[in-house]
Amino acid sequence: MLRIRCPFCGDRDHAEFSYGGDASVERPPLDHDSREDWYRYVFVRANPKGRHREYWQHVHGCRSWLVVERDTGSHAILGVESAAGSLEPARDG
Amino acid sequence: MPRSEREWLQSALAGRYEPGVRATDAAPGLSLREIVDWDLVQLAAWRGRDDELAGHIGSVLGTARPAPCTGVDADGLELLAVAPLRLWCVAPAGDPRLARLADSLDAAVGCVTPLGHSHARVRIGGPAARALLAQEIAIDLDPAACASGRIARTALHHVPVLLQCRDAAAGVFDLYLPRSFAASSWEYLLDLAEAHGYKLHPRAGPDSMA
Amino acid sequence: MKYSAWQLFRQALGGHRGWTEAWRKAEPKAGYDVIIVGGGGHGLATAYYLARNHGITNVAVLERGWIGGGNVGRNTTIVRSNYMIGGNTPFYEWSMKLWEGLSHELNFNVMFSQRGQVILGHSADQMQAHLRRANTMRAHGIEAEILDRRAVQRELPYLDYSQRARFPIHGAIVQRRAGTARHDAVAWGYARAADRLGVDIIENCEVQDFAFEGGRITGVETSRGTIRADRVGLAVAGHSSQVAQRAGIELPIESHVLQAFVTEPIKPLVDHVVAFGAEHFYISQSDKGGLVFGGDLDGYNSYAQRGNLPIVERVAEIALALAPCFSRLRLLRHWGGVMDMTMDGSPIIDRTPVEGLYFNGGWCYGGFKATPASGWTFAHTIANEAPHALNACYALDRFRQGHQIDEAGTGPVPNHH
Amino acid sequence: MGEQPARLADGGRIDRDDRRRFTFDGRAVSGLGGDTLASALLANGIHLVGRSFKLHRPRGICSAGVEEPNALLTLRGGARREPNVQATVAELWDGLAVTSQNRWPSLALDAGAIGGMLSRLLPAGFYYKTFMGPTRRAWMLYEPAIRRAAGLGRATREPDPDRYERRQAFCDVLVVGSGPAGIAAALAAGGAGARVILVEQAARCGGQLLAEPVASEAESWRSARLAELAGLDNVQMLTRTTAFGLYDGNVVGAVERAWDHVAEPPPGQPRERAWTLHCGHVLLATGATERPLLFGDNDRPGIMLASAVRRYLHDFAVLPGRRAVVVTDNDSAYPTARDLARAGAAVTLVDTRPRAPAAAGEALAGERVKLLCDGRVERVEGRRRVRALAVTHADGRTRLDCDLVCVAGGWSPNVHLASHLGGRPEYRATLDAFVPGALPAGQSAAGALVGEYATAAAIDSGWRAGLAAAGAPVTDPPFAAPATGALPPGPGPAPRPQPGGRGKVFVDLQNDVTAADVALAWREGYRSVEHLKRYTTLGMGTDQGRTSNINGLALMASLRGEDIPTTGTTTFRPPFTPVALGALAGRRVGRQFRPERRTPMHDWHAEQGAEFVRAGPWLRAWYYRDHGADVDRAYVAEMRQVREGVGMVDVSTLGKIDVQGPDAAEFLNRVYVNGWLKLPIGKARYGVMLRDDGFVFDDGTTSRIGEQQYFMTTTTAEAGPVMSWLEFLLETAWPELRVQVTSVSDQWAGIAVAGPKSRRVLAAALPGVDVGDDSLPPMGVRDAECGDGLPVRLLRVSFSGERAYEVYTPSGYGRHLWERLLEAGRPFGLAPYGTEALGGLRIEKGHPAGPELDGRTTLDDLGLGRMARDKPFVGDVLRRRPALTAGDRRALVGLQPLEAGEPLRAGALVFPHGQPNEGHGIGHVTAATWSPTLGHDIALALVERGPGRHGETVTVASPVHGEAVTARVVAPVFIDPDGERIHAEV
Repeated sequence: MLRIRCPFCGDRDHAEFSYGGDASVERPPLDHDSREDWYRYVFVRANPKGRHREYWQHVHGCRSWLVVERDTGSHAILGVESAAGSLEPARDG
Repeated sequence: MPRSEREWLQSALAGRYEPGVRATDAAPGLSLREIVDWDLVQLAAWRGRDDELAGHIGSVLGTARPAPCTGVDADGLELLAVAPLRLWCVAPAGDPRLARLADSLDAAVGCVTPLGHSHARVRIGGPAARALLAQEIAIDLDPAACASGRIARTALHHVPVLLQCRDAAAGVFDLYLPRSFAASSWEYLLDLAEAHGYKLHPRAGPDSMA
Repeated sequence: MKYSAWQLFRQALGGHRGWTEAWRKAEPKAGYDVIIVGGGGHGLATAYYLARNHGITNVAVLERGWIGGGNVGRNTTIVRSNYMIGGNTPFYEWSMKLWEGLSHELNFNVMFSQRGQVILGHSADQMQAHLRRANTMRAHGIEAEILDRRAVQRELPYLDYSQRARFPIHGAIVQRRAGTARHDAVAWGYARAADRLGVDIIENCEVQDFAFEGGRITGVETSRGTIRADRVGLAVAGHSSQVAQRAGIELPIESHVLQAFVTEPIKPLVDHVVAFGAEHFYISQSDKGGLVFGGDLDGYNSYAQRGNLPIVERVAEIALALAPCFSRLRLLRHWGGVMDMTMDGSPIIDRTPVEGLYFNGGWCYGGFKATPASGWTFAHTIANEAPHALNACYALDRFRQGHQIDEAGTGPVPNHH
Repeated sequence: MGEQPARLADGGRIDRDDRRRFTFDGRAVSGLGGDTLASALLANGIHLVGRSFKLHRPRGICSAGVEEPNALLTLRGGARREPNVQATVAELWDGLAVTSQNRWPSLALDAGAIGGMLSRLLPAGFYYKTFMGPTRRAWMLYEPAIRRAAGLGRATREPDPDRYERRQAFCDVLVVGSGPAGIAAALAAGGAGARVILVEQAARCGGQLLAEPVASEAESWRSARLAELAGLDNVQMLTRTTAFGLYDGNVVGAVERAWDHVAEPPPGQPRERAWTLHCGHVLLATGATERPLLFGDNDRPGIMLASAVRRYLHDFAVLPGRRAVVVTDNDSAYPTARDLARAGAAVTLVDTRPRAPAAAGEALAGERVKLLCDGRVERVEGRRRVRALAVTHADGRTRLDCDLVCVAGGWSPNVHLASHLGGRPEYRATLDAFVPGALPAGQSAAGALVGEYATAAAIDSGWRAGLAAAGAPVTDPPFAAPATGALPPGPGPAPRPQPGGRGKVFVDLQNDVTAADVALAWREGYRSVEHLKRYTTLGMGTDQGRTSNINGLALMASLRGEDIPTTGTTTFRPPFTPVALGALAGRRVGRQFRPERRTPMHDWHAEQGAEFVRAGPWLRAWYYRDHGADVDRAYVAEMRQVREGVGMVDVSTLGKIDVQGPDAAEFLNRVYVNGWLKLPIGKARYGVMLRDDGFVFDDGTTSRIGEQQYFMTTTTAEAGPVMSWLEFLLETAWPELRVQVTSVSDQWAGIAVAGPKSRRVLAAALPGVDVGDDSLPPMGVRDAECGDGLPVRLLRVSFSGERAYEVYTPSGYGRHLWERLLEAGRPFGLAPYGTEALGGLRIEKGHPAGPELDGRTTLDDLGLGRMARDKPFVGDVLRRRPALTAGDRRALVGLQPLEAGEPLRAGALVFPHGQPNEGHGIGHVTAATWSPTLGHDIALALVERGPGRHGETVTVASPVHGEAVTARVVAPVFIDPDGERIHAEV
């Protein structure tokens, strides 16, 4: 059971979040016209065994999108920050 | 609110609400009540403008912005910090301050979204209140971890709800249920409540105790 | 040594001391014509068909641990060919045809049980989708039936037909030839049959790197030394990204964990493979008597061969929504397998940008049922340095071109397939 | 036989005043309160309780706990029937009905035993080598018989009448196990102020202490410490609760058998409760399990684990046999021999070691126990109950008459939970056993689990671990450890006695795996531990091989000529002991399986006889029974009503999103394919969104309400995903945009009023609201308030192609507005319609919907390509990939049969006319309906090069129905192609 510390809501249960996939791939600017770059962004994954930066949305909580750093081998959560950046730091639930 | 509106208004729990006692022994462990005659508007600031929003709140209500996941009560009008950049203002229906908060918000700071019809609100008290909630909600409700005034948006059997701890000592909580799910979630809560026995009180306004 | 009832009888007289190794414990040679990396079902099947169909017998299968230790030994053993989208339908039907002769082909009883798969429908819309699937199968000469609610109740009386059902059963699509097989036996059967054709099966031999010469692969570096090879085929689903990376190949794949569940053994209760229609869930009963079932992925990248409680609970909820009489049955074990999840839910069997290096992976949920056809077509692709007609659609480059084979229609989100 | 002949006159933790009757295979017997089913059976002298899985050998009770491999029984009956219950775990209640399993016609004479006689033909894995002929489908002939033979007990086919619950709990320290170590740990952590939960799977706390006499120092220690625990209000004790799994985040799954020890739970109370325990620290004190010895016919009833026998003596006051032989390879069985003798049994102790160590010897000082050293079991006599044992020993060979054999082969710590998270147990040679390997932060282990077998040592390790877990400074225990009659296994293990003697040597009793099977697996090359397990099924039983794993491993290790750690160990999987699916599901069963979404007008639909259809979580009115006996009659009437007069439909399920901000227009312009910068206030526009990969995601109408406020609608199905997608873009891709999006789906009720009379209905229903075409032209939007104050939002949009309006009002007023419209509409013949008619109407107009937006279609496929503007928008780049722009893609067309009577159905396939209907064809029908306007079936289809085929004839086939209809490809707009009817009024 993953427990994710939402920067706004605090320590919350797995069931409140939805997974958003790899956060390390950089989204090209909207007007960036390279099909190859968009292809790589949408389809190609490093899929590391170990540290993985990934998106989660606190969909049943404050609905913030978060960037979670998690070990894909042990499931240990190493860090959580808000995707938009501008929130106050993680606080206790 | 005007008489006509009362007649038009229909609770999401209509047809599923029969006050009375359901308990095997004399002492029901739960006291349940639907809270009615209240209104809700959401104030949201553009990113980076939340301090101005706080200022706006202060100027209208003379209260400071609540810390994340808490609520403050400005004599009857509750401000709930439900999400980054967002506040829910909950007050008895017709409280003029809601309109003032909404109308006087500078469009350069943020925006207003009326949400008064989007939830049903139920109050849960009694010795078994925490036990009932703990059947579904994975949040530590121990008074040490969840003090009076604390709020949490969380999940109740797949449904996003807002849980508010009104009185940690007495163990009284409010649940805001999304309107379209409310009837179903209510039926589910009553089913869970059977294990504890409950008294369902007649509907009443926000200031009524459980 | 040929397996048969007679052989069993003869060996019994000798106290079963005469049985020989199912496959040799081969030592790596200096080099091979073809090396298959990965001693799972697909790798072993590929080696077998290389020898059987293409006469290429100087082949080694290199397995990091013990053969059959990956998903072939962890899955819920369902075999079906009820696919709807172009490319999938003929491929999985060819696999089904191979399954139907597999025990004979391998002289190893893989217990392929064609007990039929029933996929329920819970709304008019869903029954329309089932109808398109059934019609597509029929038009490919694959038997398929549509059952109405009454017919389903006649065949599966223990499901929930009561008023309390949250998702009432409207009907079902049925493939009678679908069923289950004994998963370990598939790996062991292919290993034994390949071994008899001269293939070296080398366990406890981990491939750590690849050797190249002028952009062409020349061999592999293993925990047991360097081994030369003209061609190398990767069949390491679950860890494809990890292995391919060492050959400098990027993949449209994420690794996700899928859990499987088994109850205590009981006398026969579930006679088909049954799939719930309102959420992802499938169940059958093993010959030993346990109900074997599974549901959704845990839903986040993982290389841990274990799952978490939310899926355990969800799967139990669905089991009871399907059949309330399962409630008092006890869960005996649950475990996880690591899936290659591709961006369209379909596999990849193709050459790679590296000359002499071939890739087979991205099996998502579909790996077990595909084992024979996967081995058959991958062997063809390696032997002829070009794909077989059946796997041409499973090209590595299809995403760049837009040829997604998206049976679920959920787009490039691996954990939604 | 008298009542409970094997019950001792005194002692035990049973209630002698509480006599409980039960039946075993119909035979009426009795036990006492506090008995397990096993202790009650033994009290009645019953050892033979079952037949083995494969060979149908007679089997007895072997243990006193969850490690029991043999005594699996069926409890209760009817809907509450439960197979495979361990007699050693089940508590006895008055009126319990128990039946044995896997035998026919009776336990005493079992036809299946014939299979046992053929056992030479049934070695491990025999089924892989035969059953392959005569035909390719031969297995289908053999399988049914094999399935019937396998499978232990029979399950009920009736729904479970009992309730189950889930419960979340949080604690600083969870202690698993209430033996000496667990009790000390809980006291230490609780005393230090931590929030502690202590779980014990049995009904009584104490673990190994329960094997001590009731009149003993150990017992007084136990009761004193438990009293202290009960006095700490920060310590919660859960008995009958099994921690079944350790999961990520230090979450422990536990199941409490709250009311499973009575015939039926009290009203409202759950039979079982599944706990999700969120723990700061998990302290494992799960103890150890005794191992049996390997010798010929070691499975005979009457052969029991020595520690279990001592437990039966002292916890249940049951003497399982009067002539006992204790066979051991270590010290821990000596107390059993001593206590059996004290209880009046004639006892011989056979020690496999050359001589008994001093400590052990002392235990027997002054007792009438015959001691034979350097002993080996040669032969076991007796089938349904052990009768005699032939042993060789230092002084020769002896035949020992007996009715009870206690075996002691050392101990295996219960490392299961410690390895659920993948941690490999590590072998400790001094213990000849596996103990937990390095545990992650937040987890620790104590007591016998880490090899501290002596009571005092266990207590000490538990105390220290408890303090550490609570983060308190480590001190010595405030209480002295009690002297007990127990003995640790002793200094180092003796060399394992090699299996010998005549008869089958059983390693795994439940799965009938013998030493010969292990040797066969080795011979055939199944030598890795996992291959051994899978090939022989060793340790795959419901007992998870608690008593067999190490013995099997040791055999394989010696065959491989390696030590045990090199040979390895298999991984332990949750659950620790089997868990009822019902407990895991809790109350999420039946109608409560998933929550339902209902519109504000739901109850009205129900009252007016609507049939409902499920759309995801939503319940929607499908059609109204008043309009026709079945859906096909009703929807046609409802469609006609809309085309000819006026109808209304509940569209509250549409996703509604409030989009506000100075950059709202720019935001919409990026997420939709079409242009949004110039949309004036008071106007609505149809928009389509793509996914990043260029396929169509969703569509809907979005209106500009104010300077920087928009009202977006989405499809019912994609409302949630669209909302999350917009939030994702705003928070990760374009945080600079000043935009806020809020779901208002539940804030607004929505009603579509459609038909040539719709405007007049609105005018009548909404007094004081100008609904004239000047103020509300097509695609016009207005917020208004009726004269009586009812707020409404009006959109002039049409899905049906008729003059139509969407009327929104705050959802609390939804039913009122619905009834008000109905009332005002009565003179105009207004009638409600359901989703089936809604679908039919849109097919007649060729509007793409769910079946076409299937996640595989592009803008061009849907004929919407012209909407795309020359500006950057989401999905624009990848939609230009070759395969998405290829000319042969399937695109939207209409189909109509050449013969008016012929049926078209969704799910049919489209083939070129006059060619065989084989393969995927050139397309498929996505939606079909009877068109009352045209008087025949019409359909929408996705067909290769569709637009280029208008006028072509094709075959529309549904092989499942044996149908092949000749149809003409037409434009996907069947009525009013010029769109004049949206102005029409009558």
